[in-house]
Amino acid sequence: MAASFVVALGALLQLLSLPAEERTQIVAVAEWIRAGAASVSLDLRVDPLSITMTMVVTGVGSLIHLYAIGYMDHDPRPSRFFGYMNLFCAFMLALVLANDFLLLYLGWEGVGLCSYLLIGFWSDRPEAARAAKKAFITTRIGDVGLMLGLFVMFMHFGSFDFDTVLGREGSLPEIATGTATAISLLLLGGAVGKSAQLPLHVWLPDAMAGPTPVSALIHAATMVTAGVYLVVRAHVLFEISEVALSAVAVVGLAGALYGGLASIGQYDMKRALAYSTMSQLGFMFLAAGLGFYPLAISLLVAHAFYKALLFLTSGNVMHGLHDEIDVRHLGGLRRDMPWTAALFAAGALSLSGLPPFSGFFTKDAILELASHDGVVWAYVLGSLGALISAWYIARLFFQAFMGERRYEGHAHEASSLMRAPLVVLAVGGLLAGIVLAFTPEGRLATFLEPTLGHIEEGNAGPSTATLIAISVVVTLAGVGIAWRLYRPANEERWVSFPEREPGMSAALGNAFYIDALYGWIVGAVGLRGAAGLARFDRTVVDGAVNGVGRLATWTAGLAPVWQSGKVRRYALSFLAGGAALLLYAAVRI
Amino acid sequence: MIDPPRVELWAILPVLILFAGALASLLGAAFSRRAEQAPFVLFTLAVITAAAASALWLWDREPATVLGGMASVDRLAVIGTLVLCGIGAYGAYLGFHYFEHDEHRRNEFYALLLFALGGMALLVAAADLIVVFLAVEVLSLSLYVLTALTFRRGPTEAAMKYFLLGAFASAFLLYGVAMSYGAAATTSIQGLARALAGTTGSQGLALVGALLLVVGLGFKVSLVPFHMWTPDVYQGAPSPVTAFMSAATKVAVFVAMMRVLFVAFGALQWDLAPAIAALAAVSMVVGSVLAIAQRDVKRMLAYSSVSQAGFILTAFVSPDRAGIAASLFYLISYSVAVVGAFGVVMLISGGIREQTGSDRFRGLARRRPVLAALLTLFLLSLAGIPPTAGFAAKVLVFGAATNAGYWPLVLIGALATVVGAFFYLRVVALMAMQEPEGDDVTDASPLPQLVLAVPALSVIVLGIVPGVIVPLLEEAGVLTW
Amino acid sequence: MGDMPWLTLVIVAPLVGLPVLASRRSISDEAARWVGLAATLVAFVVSLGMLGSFETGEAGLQMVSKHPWVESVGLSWFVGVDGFSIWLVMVTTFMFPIAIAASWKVEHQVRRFMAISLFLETVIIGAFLALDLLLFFLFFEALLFPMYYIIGVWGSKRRVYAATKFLLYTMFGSAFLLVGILYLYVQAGDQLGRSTFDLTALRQLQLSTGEGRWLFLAFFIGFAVKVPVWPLHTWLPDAHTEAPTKGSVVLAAILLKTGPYGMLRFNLDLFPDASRYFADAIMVLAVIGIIYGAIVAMMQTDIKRLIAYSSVSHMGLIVLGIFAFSAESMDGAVLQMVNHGLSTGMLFLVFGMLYERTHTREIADLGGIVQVTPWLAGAYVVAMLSSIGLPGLNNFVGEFLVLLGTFSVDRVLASIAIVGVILSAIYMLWSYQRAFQGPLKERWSSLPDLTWREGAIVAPIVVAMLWIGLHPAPVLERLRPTSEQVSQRLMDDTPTPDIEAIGAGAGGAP
Amino acid sequence: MPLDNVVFWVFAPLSVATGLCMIMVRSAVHAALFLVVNFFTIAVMYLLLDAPFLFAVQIIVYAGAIMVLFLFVIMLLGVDQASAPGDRLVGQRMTAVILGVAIVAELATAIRAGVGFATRAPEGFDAVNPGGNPSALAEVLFRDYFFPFEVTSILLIVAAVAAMVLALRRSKALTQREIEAAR
Amino acid sequence: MRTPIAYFLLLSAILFAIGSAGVLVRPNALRIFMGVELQLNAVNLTLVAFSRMHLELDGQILAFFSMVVAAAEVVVGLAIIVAVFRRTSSTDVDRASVLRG
Repeated sequence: MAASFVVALGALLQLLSLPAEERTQIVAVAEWIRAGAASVSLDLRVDPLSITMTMVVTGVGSLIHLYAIGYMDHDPRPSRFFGYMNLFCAFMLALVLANDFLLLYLGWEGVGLCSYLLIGFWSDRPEAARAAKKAFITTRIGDVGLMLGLFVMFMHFGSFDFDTVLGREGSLPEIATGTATAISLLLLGGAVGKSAQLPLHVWLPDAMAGPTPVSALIHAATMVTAGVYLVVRAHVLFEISEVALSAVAVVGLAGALYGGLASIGQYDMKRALAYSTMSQLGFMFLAAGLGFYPLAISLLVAHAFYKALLFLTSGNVMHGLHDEIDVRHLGGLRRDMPWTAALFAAGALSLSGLPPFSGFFTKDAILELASHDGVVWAYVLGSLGALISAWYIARLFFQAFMGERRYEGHAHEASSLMRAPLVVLAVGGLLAGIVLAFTPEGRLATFLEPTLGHIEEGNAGPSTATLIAISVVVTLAGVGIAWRLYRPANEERWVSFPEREPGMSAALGNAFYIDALYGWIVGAVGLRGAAGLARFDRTVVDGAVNGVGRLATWTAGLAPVWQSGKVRRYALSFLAGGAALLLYAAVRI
Repeated sequence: MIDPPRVELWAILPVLILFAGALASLLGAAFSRRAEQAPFVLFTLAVITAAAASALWLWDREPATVLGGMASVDRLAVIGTLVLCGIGAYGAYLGFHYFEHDEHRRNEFYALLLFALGGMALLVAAADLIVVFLAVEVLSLSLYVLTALTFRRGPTEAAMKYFLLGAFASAFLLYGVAMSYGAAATTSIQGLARALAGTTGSQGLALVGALLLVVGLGFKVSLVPFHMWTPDVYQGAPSPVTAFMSAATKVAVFVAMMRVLFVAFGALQWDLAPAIAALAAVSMVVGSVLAIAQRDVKRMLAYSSVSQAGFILTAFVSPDRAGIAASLFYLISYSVAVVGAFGVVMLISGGIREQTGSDRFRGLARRRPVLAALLTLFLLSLAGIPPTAGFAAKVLVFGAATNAGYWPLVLIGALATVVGAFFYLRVVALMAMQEPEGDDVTDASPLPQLVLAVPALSVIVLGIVPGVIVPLLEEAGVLTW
Repeated sequence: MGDMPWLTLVIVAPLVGLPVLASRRSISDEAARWVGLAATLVAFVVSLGMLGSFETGEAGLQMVSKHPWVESVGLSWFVGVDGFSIWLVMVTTFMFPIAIAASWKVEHQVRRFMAISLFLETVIIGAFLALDLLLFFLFFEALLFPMYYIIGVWGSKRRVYAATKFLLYTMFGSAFLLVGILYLYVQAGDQLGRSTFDLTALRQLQLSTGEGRWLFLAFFIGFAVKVPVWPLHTWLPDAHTEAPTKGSVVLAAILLKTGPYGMLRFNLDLFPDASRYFADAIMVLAVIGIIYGAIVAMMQTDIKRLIAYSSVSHMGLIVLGIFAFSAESMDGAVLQMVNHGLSTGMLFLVFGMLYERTHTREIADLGGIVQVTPWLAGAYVVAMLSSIGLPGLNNFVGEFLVLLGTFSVDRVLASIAIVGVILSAIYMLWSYQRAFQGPLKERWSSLPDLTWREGAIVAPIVVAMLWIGLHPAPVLERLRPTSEQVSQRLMDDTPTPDIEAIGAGAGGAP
Repeated sequence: MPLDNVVFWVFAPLSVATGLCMIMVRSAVHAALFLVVNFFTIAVMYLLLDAPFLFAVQIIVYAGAIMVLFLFVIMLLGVDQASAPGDRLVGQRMTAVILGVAIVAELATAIRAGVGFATRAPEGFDAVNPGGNPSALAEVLFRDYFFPFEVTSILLIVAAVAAMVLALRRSKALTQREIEAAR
Repeated sequence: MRTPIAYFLLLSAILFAIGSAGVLVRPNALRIFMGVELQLNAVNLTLVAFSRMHLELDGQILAFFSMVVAAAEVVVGLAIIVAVFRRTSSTDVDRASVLRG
């Protein structure tokens, strides 16, 4: 893993050494499928976008691997675990490095498989097995959309190749808006499934049944961002049809708000983080939907850092407290686990978007640009989302680490082996924003320009300064609310919140029952129908077949009636036959 | 004063040999006091061999009618005779095995068998309706007695039913002869052909006559609805007799039907074909379906022989050499299979003990692998599953019928084959897929198994290379003198 | 090489074992097993030779050898191979040794078992290679009885019922087939002056529209039962469930393929117009089969039944690909025949191994066994993933091509059919979750994992799966010319805009 | 009205009547006697049809030999009375009557088409009977039909053998009780 | 002679039908057999009538043969019936139904 990171680093440096114009390299590997008119090659594509993703995958991946070595120390089958992890990274790289939608699809399904295997890694836990199945099937639904998108694409272009479909730099592919809309909406379907956006998000919270490093790597840092990557990669098509683009934005915004609210209602730390991931991804989609692709990517990068960090710290908590993860049974952890507390705080700060941490330079930058472009609704709702984000992350910190301890025994601090990568992540999370935003050469936006084009800022709405101020206020407001509600002082109030407000807490806790609704549909409608069909198959279709057999046997059973052994009956039938033949003769004459 | 007619006795040498042999063994039976019957069977086999040899000797003769147009010398007759001799030989051998466990001497069996065989040999050579009638009577009377031969209750009852209905049928047969005579003022097959081809002769009477003949002969080959004696008689008769008559009667009578329908009434082909097709269809379906319910294997085979008759008749809708060759091939493969099948059944059912209930066959593959394999093979051939002779035969007759434009009939036949497969393979399933139970009465002496291996082998050979005999049959299919 | 009669050799190769098995009754069971294995391996080697002398890029029939057999009837030993049949033969010869090795545990009547298996292989290969209709029909019918016997003798409880049902149902279908063949035979006699069953000759017949359609239906019913096309499928679950492991493997992997193969070889070739006329209806049936099979599979409590219904679904996909007529879909269909053989065959294999240990087929009885038998479960997972069409494994390539090709012809049907991809994931994963995952039942706590022998049996299939999944080129490039030719023949006089789009796309592709 | 017509119209109804009585009376003996009468009437028909030889044979063989044989067996077995009154097979009689009528009708159609109801036999039948009917028959029989004639000899042998095998069974003879039971 | 041939043929047809009815209606084997005899006689009548119509003797010869056959059949038939009577002491064919189905 680390090796792949080094390689990727080398590739990056080499790429940086090149002038911007020709920063797209295609490495032909082999031909995969060739049938009829279809021809699919296994070429790899190295360009700023893919290399950025590669950096994230390999970099964060390596750190999480390091962490996992410590985390999985007393698992019976570590080899299997790391095998899956590496397999995952391989598929993920295939996904981001593909120069061809079908190869991308290969990686796409591959990472899905690995997430299935890793979620269900502790297969003896029924909920883990169920969650794994749910994740695979739900994402599969999105994948079908993606596949259909590929079909349409192929029918129009006769190829899956990026250069053909997306056009080489600058040149736009010639394609009707309608077709483009169809393709991009179908692709969006895939992206929604993979990135757990509405309405296909239900698998992500359950997926937390897997080992925490998995949650960190797959369900926070990398795999779930594949959807964003897809949209950004195919932005050319999306731009051709505004419908698709705005659809992306709407989905993103909805996801951001919904995820945030749902996150507030969770007592399970990891579930809360999962919903927060969903909402962060929502911001990325929003960015992409508004056309700020570089921002989407930079948020992706930053998020990879701090969300991985947050997951891993919660992993520390689980590790230290024998998988206790319900905040109602935590509290005051900062004494037993100072490191973890600090690291979590760092992650929270980055996420909440207080300057000068990365969340600010990425997430709030999106809102800022939105307002500049005069997309007011996006700005307002987005700011609301930002507020909620600050709220829930602060909540987690207060509930888990502040106040009195609500757990028995001693929570031992994580080993240094597990801490080291976290420190790196923390630093990354905190500073990524500045680095990516300001260092002249490393400025991600410019680096990505060859692939994603330049963003020309509008100048509508209030000035940047005011916007910054507003965003800071909003964030602080969020934190304030959290402090107001969850400060150690009124601990019993929020612990007893469910008793006082059962409806609301249940609604939040169950994320507004969407999952339950699906469950009802699958169970009541789907399974009933299927059972009915199975019965139909047994009774009607097969029944008809056996019926024929029974009919024949029954007829044969009549033999004794006719073949009564009475010779005169025989003579009777004989005579009847003769009479019949003579009748034929008489008629025929 | 009567001028002496030309008497070409060489032309019916096989028949004469058989009748002579019959009389001889009759005298032997009358005068020998010793119960042991080996000499009889050997003598019978010798006679049959001689008859077959003489038939072969007639192969290259110029086709002609002899004895005042009463008998014919042609390859159809020769082939018919040869097949009959083969069947007869097996019948004799099986009878030998069957009766050696009987307390009484049954030496008349051989004489009667030879009489029946002679009548059949005469039937395949008959060139005049009156000879057809007489030959049928000869073989019928012999068979009535053979059926009753063991004088247990079943056999005698079977014999009585067979006789009463047989007499009933022969009345129809005779009426058919009379009508044909009325139509053409002659009963010679050639004469009828000429008269009906020309303007002389009444088509109406001829049609009635032909159909009445079909009724009479159809009774002998047990076509539905004239088949109803078949199950009772096949079940009641001693197994060797059943084996013999189920095969030989069909061969002889069907050959005679070829002459009658294709030559004598060839001119009425287009009137007759629909009736024949109807009979064939009904026979195939009814025979197959009713066989499903049978629990007694001999009875099941009896019903199956009903449906088999239908299959053979299927080829009769196309009156050309292909059709004749097809039905001949079918007759041969059927005879081989059915003789073998009844032979095995006889051994399994303990010979004269006649325990033919299907329980006897349970798990036989475990107890008697060789016999089970043999029976399986014969049943597969009867069911028409490749690579056995039955498959080739079915393809041939169906091809002939399709050629005559009767593909719906072929479809019915093919579907009847499916039903057939059901009850044939149920026996296979009993033998191979069930656990043995009850006591085993099988006659396991090795010699009969060896003898029955011959038909088994020919079932396979005919199935894989039907080409070895089909050309001969087609040569025999030329029915003009 | 070319002048060797490879095809005849392949057909007779398995029979080399028969004399040995038949000869001395004293041959021990163990020896009989080895003889069977050796004979099938011989067949495999010979088929490799055939593959070696196969002209890639050649569309038409190859290595044709024709010898009159029964002149008077017009039957001839007329065999040949093309891009379609070669792979079916390969998968046959590939799967048979595996199946034999997998049935090492068969205890009673081993000699008979082996002998029948060898005979079965011969007739199946023959069916794939025969170009004389009667010869084909002979093989097609001849494979019924051995299968019947295998199911009925070595099967499980309701084996006789299942065997009989299988036999009667398929014979019912071939009844129509026989009538159709004979009708053509007679037509040949009238039109060409010589009665023959020669496929290449029969192609030239001038059939009226009505004739063509009726004949097409006769042939189609004959093959549809074998496929099985919905709603003629109900014999399949019973047969699969009751059959012994080897029986299921052979049935699923190979026997079913004679159906779609027959459609490709005979229906499309002999009655192109009728094929076009019926294509839509049949595609609808196929799609119904895909969805229906998948949904019913979901509800099965018996794993073998579940796999059987999944076969119904997959075979529907194959039929869909065949009757979509586009080159891609046909490539996909044929490839899918091979794939389905591998993946479903392996599913039955692995489950058979499990069954040898647990003697239960009920999902509810199992549970959690992945913990005690990780390798067995892993093998099952591989087969399962391949069967639900995961990219990188064989099935994906076939499925994708079929759906792609179909989509270019009929978007709606393809879009419905693609739902099957989701459903297959549902029933497979669900059953896996219930049978293998979750808490371990203590009655299984001492379940042995895969032995080396079993591993060795499974390994080659996995290799083949990965090979086809990642580098299908060798298969496809031998397939493509044939499928393109057939597709051309069927499409040329019904050009639809979609096809032109594809053509243009192909032209524009880099 | 010519004589032969008179004779025909006297004997044809008589023949039909006796036939019907034959199947209707309950006693087997009476049935046999009716049958004898019926055979006589048929013999008369032969006479009308210029077949004096067959007239004789009919009376001697049928009415004489065969029917006596029948009566003998009936007496021997003592099965005169029909074992049970009425018919135990449902619908048997009705069907039989229907079928009989149907057959007559069908044959009538055939005869009408084939011969015509009005056509009379051509004259000059004596021409084919040189030296009287019997010798003419003899000539035809022994010239054209000598082979069937020989076959009939075989047939009679078979019949004799059959009777021998069936009747001369060395199985126990009938006991008095059985005969009583039969009565 | 003045009587149309067809009358004789019709008469024989009627007798034939009566004969076959006689086979059907009586359970006594002997009377069944009598019915058959009647049928044969009817056929003979047809033969003779046709021979008269065709002005040739073959028909009468055929009738002669049929009488011989009838005689032979009677011998065998009565023997069989007696044999059955020995087993079942009855000539009632309806009782003789061991073999059925």
